[in-house]
Amino acid sequence: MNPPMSLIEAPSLFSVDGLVGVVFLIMMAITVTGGIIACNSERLVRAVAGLIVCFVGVAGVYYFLNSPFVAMMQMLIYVGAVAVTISFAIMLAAPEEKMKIGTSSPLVGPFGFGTAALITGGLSVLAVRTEWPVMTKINDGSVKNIGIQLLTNFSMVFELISIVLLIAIIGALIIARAGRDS
Amino acid sequence: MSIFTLYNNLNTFLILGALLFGIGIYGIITRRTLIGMLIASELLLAGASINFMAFNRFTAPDPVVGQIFTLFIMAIAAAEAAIGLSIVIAVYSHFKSIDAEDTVQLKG
Amino acid sequence: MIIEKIKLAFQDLFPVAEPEVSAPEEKAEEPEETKTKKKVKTKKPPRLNGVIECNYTVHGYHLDVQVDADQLLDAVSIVDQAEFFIESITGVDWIKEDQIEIVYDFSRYDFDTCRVVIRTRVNRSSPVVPTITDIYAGANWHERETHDFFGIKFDGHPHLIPLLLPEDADFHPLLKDFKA
Amino acid sequence: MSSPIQLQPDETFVLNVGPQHPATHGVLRVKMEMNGEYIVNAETVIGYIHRMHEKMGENKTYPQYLMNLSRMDYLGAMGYSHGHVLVVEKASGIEVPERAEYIRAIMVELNRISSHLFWFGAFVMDLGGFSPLMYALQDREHILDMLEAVTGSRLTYCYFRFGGLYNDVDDEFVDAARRFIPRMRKSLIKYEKLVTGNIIFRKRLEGNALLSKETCRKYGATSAVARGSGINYDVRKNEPYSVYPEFDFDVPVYHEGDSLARYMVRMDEIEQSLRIIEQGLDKLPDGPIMPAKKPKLIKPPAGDYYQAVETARGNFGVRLVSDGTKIPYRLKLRSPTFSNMHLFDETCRGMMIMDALAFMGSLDLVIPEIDR
Amino acid sequence: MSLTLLNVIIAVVIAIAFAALNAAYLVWAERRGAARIQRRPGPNINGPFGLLQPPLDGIKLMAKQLIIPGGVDKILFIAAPVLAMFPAIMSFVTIPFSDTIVAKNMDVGILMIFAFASMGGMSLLFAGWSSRNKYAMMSSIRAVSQAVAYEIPMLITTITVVMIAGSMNLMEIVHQQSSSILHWNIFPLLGNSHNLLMPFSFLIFFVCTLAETNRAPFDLGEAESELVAGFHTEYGSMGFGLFFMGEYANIVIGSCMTTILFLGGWGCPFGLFPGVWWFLLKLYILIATIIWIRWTFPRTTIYGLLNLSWKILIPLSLFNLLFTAGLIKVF
Amino acid sequence: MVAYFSEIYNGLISLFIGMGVTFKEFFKPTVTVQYPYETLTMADKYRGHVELIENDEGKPNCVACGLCARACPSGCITLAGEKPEGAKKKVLTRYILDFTRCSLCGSCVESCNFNALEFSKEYNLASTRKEDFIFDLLQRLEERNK
Repeated sequence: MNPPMSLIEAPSLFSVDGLVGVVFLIMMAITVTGGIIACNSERLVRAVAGLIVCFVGVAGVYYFLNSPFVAMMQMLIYVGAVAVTISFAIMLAAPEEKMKIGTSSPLVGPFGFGTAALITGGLSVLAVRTEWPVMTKINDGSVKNIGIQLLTNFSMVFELISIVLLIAIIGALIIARAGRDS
Repeated sequence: MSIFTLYNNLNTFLILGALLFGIGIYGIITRRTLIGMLIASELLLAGASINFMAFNRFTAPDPVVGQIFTLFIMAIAAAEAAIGLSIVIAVYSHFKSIDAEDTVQLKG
Repeated sequence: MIIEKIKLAFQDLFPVAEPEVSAPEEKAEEPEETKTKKKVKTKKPPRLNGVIECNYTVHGYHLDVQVDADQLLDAVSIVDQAEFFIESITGVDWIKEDQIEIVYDFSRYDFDTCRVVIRTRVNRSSPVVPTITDIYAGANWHERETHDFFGIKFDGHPHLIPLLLPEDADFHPLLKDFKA
Repeated sequence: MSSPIQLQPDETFVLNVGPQHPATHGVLRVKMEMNGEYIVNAETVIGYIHRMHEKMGENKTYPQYLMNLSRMDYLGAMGYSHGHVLVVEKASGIEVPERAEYIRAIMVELNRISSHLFWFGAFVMDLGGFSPLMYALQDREHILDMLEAVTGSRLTYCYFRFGGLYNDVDDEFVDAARRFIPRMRKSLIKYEKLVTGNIIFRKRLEGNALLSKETCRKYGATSAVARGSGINYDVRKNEPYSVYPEFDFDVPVYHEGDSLARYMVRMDEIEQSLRIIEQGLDKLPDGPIMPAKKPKLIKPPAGDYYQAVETARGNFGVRLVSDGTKIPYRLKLRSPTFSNMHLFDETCRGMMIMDALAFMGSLDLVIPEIDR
Repeated sequence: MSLTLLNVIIAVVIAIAFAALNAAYLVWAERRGAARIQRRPGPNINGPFGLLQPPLDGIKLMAKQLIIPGGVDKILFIAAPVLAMFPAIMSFVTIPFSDTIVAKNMDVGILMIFAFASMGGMSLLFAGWSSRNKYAMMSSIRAVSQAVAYEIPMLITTITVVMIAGSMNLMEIVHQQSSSILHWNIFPLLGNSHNLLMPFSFLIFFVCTLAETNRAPFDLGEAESELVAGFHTEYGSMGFGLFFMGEYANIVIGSCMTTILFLGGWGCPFGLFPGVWWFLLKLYILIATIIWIRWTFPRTTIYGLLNLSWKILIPLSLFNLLFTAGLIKVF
Repeated sequence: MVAYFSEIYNGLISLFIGMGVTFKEFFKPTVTVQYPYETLTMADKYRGHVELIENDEGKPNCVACGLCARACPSGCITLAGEKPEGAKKKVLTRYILDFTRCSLCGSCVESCNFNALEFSKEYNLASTRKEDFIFDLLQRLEERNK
């Protein structure tokens, strides 16, 4: 699955493999750009747009990780549900004047950037330095296997997740209702 | 190692995950509105999911577990978004603001 | 019959002896073809307040009530209690007598037909009458329109801005001395 | 359906519906203060095509003013001319030959059908259905063709004269009108199937914009607006004029007071008008269409005259104040839609915008007629 | 993987061509059809039967100035029409038109279509929001709440079909019902389940397709008598053109899905000569029905629409799901 | 529960009935006139703008009495005539119809006692210039005679 680096020939840009690589690079770029837009744009709606772009990129990355199923679920859930919910909240709750981000103190920006850079750098160094053990696969990770595992080994978690979702929906309804009545 | 074969390398994904995580952290710190923070936290979750998927693809023996975990994270994220946004709306209709600092007084 | 009822109700508004004064005038108006030419020439005495029962087939209404501006609300209340609906409000500019007449038309949804015209006259120099929007909500636009066309101020009207004329109109086109 | 919600004044915004908006059918403007989809407050702004017909009346002789009346309401012009002609005839004591009266009634009813048909199409189009408009226009076209062949024009007829008519009808017209009646009845069945029975249509209109009798009275609403609220009022029956007492017809009244009731009243009125036309054609007497002594100069004696007629849009009244000259001293035109439209501001509060616009459609607005 | 990716790229090009051609000529078909229903001739001047009308309209739209009104959020304003067209085109990639004509046969084909369909709602949202127009804003909120409400019964119904077929692969689903009309999922008398309620499933799915594609009687987004033109009020030129084409591309996708899930895809009703022509025939009959419906019915209200979804479609589809599950367990 | 299902059922039926109506209409022939390509013949009594009637000699019947100009509500007729020496009647020298103000009421034709005016049957008058609608009827009469 993960052959040693030396064995892979560097493909040229115009070969099929090269094209695939380019697509992957584009996906990465989309992801990071989307993330940056999501965290830096002044208007919240643009932030949501950035989030969507980022999630489409992440879905593409998942596709490269051999799991189209998760990639599609990513789009379906994040783009179709989460992003729409957030947009709704923006429209319902935030008048436009208040959507600008402003930092309460000028130090917050650099501080945030520093912390983020530290964490990113640390994690990356850790990731690269560590020797990850590679084990042989016991199945191909197809949708069918996911289904079987979900209903056997992970059935408890599956049920719990269902309950969590149910409670979340009911809770959300109650909170939003309470807010309206006041 | 060519730049075109990056997708065959575990480290690429791990660094990408770390990047997203870092962006999310930055967003959470700098954003003042609750919705902005929520968006940033979604990025954090995405970064974590990418790590799960990457290990799932490159190292784990059973390539199903990581996917299932990612699915669970998505479910949690959706639930979180729903709850978070209903809180935002409730807060807004109470304080007429979703700025986190305007809402520090937690009395009824 | 509703006409008698209304007529009686209206007569309470006027001090005694009014009906007798109005009666001969009604007679003077009725002969149609023959006396018209003479009548235009002779100067009519100003009509006194009071109720006149008109010939419906000629004039198209049953009761013609002329009141003072300060009696207007009472008069309109009478028709309101008798379940009349408001047809229209308009004005007539009697420039020779230096007066503006405001005419209120009322009618009923009933088969017991009765059309009532309530008039009031005000001076051209200070045309102010009380509004009836509190009694008939639908008088709102009619009064605004009359304000547009005649410059009559409806005292107490909630929103007396030009309706049909431009927002900044300060002219009153239906006055006889209006020249475009 | 549209229940009022709790409103917070700082969350409203002003939506400017008109003067150019597809639902207002002309240059009507409604300033709506909205909370989301709900209307908090509405203010109707009219007067964009105000032409001061009343002042024109004070500057033209009686015959010259005739054609103004058909410009008031471009859909039901006949009825408005009828009112004007009647009041002047009443004032100056002109006798109208019987044949002319019958033809007038037939023409007014035909015109009423054509007006209702156009309203029907436009109303369903307001609700988002496109084809009924075209079907309605097809039927209306038959009426317009008939009227054109007699009167010489399609919309602004200017057909009535003091004492009679401009043109006599011929057998061709009578035949065409007779052929039209069964055709229209068939079409009514088609509309019933296509629109009236349609569940989407009914769901939208049932319970939409309830008008009480009291509201109608306070605003002076007439026509289908009043009749949809259970008020049995039709000038043709309550204060019969012309030859209407000769005809056997019903006044459709519905008691629900919602938009569907107003719709049903108008659709039933088409059927009643067909009945009147049928009887009119049967009874149509021979004879002249103008009085033997054609009135050359019209000078009504001084006085105050009023005549109300039932037009397609309701109770249209003309007040004529004459000073005995050949020019009216004052001519007041009481337009029915003016009163009907006035209802809108108060009634649409708390409604959703799409319900409010459906309600506006059900009022059968013709803006030139409001603005005069 | 690498070869398939190239296939995908080629397929995308074909899909764009197919989508654009369909969109253009569906506009023509809609105008002609509407005209026939209303007893008019419709566009018949340019070319035989007015067939040159769509390209000429396209040229006209492209020749127009691209107006970006002041005060709009430019990036989102420009991105929205692209976003309207993009998911529809992407969805074409996985649709099997016949045994052989398919760009990329994915195991999760259904999911892919729904994933991209969910992006369509975002396009309306952004278009309406960025226009800075109150009508557009109201329209976009309507359109999204509508999309959310109708995605649920649509997904539940799709799951019912997936349960019957036992696969999320569109090819596989068609193969399941390929033998004869009795195997079609609209009335699966033969095959995995013997579910008599499937015609209702079909109706629910079809209604949801109408709602998801913002077609009459559910075209609340662009309800022209209320909201002027809804979310694309401020769009002119090709921005409008893209929305317009996106709408028709979405119709094609919706009808393709209906054909595949319920009408046996490219299968012939009597089991012989299956082929791409059967697929296209069914597809265009469905599209014609959609056009026919649009020119027959008035528009619903927003609450009527949500009531229909939450009070009728969702309970019925849930019941149908459980019923089907029971049937599959029994047989 | 029964009401719930019967409502759905009746609703569906009503929708199908409606679709049946439009389906039938689909196969009926079109009824419209393709405007610029087809034109209609107008009814005999159609009131277009006015034209002068000529007598046997090709001269207008009009005696320039001016009744029509006085009857016109909008004042769109201006005419002039002169009395040549020795002639009994006046002769029309100028007849201008300002069609931009005309409301096609027909008062002019009605008021004419000399059978000098008639309605034209022209209905598709269109122009972008105002001057095109100020007709010189005498000139039009001459053009017709050519």
